[in-house]
Amino acid sequence: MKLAIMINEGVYQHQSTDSAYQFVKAAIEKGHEVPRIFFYHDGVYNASSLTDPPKDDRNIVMRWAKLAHEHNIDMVVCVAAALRRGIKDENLAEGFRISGLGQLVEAGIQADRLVVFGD
Amino acid sequence: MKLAIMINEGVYQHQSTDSAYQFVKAAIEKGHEVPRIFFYHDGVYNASSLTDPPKDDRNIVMRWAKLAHEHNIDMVVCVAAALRRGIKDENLAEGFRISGLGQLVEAGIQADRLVVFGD
Amino acid sequence: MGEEMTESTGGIDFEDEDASGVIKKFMFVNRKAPYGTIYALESLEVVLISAAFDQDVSLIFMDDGVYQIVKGQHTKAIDVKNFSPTYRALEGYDIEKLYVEKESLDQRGLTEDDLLVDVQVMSSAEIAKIMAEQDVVISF
Amino acid sequence: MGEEMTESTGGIDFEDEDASGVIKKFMFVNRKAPYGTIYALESLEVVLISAAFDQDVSLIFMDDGVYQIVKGQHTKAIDVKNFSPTYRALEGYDIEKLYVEKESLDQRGLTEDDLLVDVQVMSSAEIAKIMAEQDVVISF
Amino acid sequence: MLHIVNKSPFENRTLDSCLRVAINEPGAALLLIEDAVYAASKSGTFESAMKDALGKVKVYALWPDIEARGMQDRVIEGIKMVDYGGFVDLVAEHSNCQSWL
Amino acid sequence: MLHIVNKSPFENRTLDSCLRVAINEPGAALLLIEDAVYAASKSGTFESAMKDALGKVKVYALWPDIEARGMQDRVIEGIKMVDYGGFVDLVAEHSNCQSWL
Repeated sequence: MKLAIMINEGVYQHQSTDSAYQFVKAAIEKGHEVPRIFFYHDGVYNASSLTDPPKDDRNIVMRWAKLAHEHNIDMVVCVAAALRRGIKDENLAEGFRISGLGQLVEAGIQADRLVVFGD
Repeated sequence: MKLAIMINEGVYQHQSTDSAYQFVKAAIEKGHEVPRIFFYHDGVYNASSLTDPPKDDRNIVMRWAKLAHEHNIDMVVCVAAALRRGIKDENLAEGFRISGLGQLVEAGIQADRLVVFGD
Repeated sequence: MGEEMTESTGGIDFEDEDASGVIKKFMFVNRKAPYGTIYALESLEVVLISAAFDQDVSLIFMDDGVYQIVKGQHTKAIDVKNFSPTYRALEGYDIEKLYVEKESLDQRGLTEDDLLVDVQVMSSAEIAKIMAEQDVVISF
Repeated sequence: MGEEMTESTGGIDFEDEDASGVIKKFMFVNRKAPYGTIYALESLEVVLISAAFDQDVSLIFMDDGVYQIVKGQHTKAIDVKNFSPTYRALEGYDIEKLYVEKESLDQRGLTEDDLLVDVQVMSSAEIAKIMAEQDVVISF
Repeated sequence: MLHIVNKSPFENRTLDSCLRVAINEPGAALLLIEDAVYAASKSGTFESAMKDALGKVKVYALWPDIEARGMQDRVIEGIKMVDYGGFVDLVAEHSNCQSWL
Repeated sequence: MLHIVNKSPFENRTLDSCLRVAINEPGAALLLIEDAVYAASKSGTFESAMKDALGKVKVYALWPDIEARGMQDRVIEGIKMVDYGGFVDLVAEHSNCQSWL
């Protein structure tokens, strides 16, 4: 089954992005496909290349990049939400791309389910 | 009177930073001094130089920088919170500086009041 | 669409398909008050885009979301844009299914007359029925 | 300290003063559950720093904040650090005023035995009295 | 002390918790800002709790937030309106303050 | 449909709203994740509301979140535990889902 994901909160402040990561990992392990993750609202902060958490903590940004690379996940950051919050090409981490809200609607149309994680 | 401020949420997603701005402006108009604003938790995003909101919207980051410049406000971004969230010298807006949590405690000690804005 | 799709190559599989014929039921559940957080405003942006994709779009206002469409909002003093007029413009985008939960209005002492758009007032039970029929439900 | 201070130059006025003698009452009000949000964890960091400044520090756990000090937390499966042992270490920083609101425990069906640190259980009325005596109150 | 609340009482229980504590303190004041101003509005299920509170603490609401949300004509009697300057005055007049986040 | 809730019922009224709607729908399922897992715990003021709900909707709770919060020994009978894989299965088994944010 195709499961598209929407993430609405940033890194570390809320558990939602952690829950989303564990969900996506489990979905792939079960043989589902996760064609796209769409980052909206503060979710765009998941794509900041400057994120530098303590060594003994999980690195949320790099964890996404690795998972996306291994499983061909299209990670899309909403351009309008990103500009408002200071995410641009200059600080966009590898594995993410910036695009429009149409990519979210398209994911909703194409996937079998859209699962939302937020606050 | 000396009023220190603490801000715990980022730009645009929550009204707290707007409320804080209006409060600080009013305090200065009333003749109070605002020696320091401390940005903690997602509040560190107030300091992102890459923030680029729509033309017809308020520019929260530049608004802080201007107010701080005009009224000698020390705007401090918590280093630990900032690293976790991708705010570093590379994308630190003018008028802000990165320092430790001690600056918050010190503000609490030195100021007559500490007013917190968050979610 | 579905499991029978061939393996995709790096996130561009959506683009390869012709989505023009697919019409899904999209429901946006607005549960947050305006201005305190940005969810209501950024939700409207998604609603407008989904209309541009010719989807079957409906909006529910419940809980504090009913405050989004209350008349008489004046935001000058908080220096935030008043986006409530946009709800009136939804009709122009063929978004006409606006539902409001009666229980949410009652809890807040509001009536249909207090709202700035024409809506259909429904019970929680009626809303449950419509929600269950949707393909995509996004709550803000 | 106060209005009599001479005009400052760009945020360095605090540094000019000798704060070493000032001891203020700092109270940290912990009202949020752990893990769902980062507030509890980042609050602990402020608590530890304020102790390093030799301030008169107290902590209140109320509402979902009481869950921060519940025994038996195991966070391996959510891949987030279990920071609950840190509360046990507070004593080593001379932070010994830990208060818990009785009403919050009762609502959640918890008792003092469920908590991993020694605390003083107080009524809302007692807490109101202590709060009113503080210089700086930060709620997380 | 000055208690500051910014959450809608219909969504979040913070105001309940704040009042549970504040009503015990002589001289307590409550300031409603942001989404908490909905607690100042008439005819809803929160009205009776707010009227009870009014007998025990002074209640203020931030007028710019009331206006933004279209609640101008709905304010419960006895709640005093302040602007941002009045907010500053309340902070200065009380010996300490707490934002119930 | 699958209803997903992530907020503590002691702090936030989202779960009340979700249940108000969900109990009307035959075949509705509720999954408690993150701070909402506190709603699955015994002896608190929310227990009776949860037991009522159990008669009308299937209720699941995410075990990793239960464990993280030390609620392992407090779970109300009749609530089924799932791990992240079980979460995925619930999404796949129901024709649609909604996260009540």
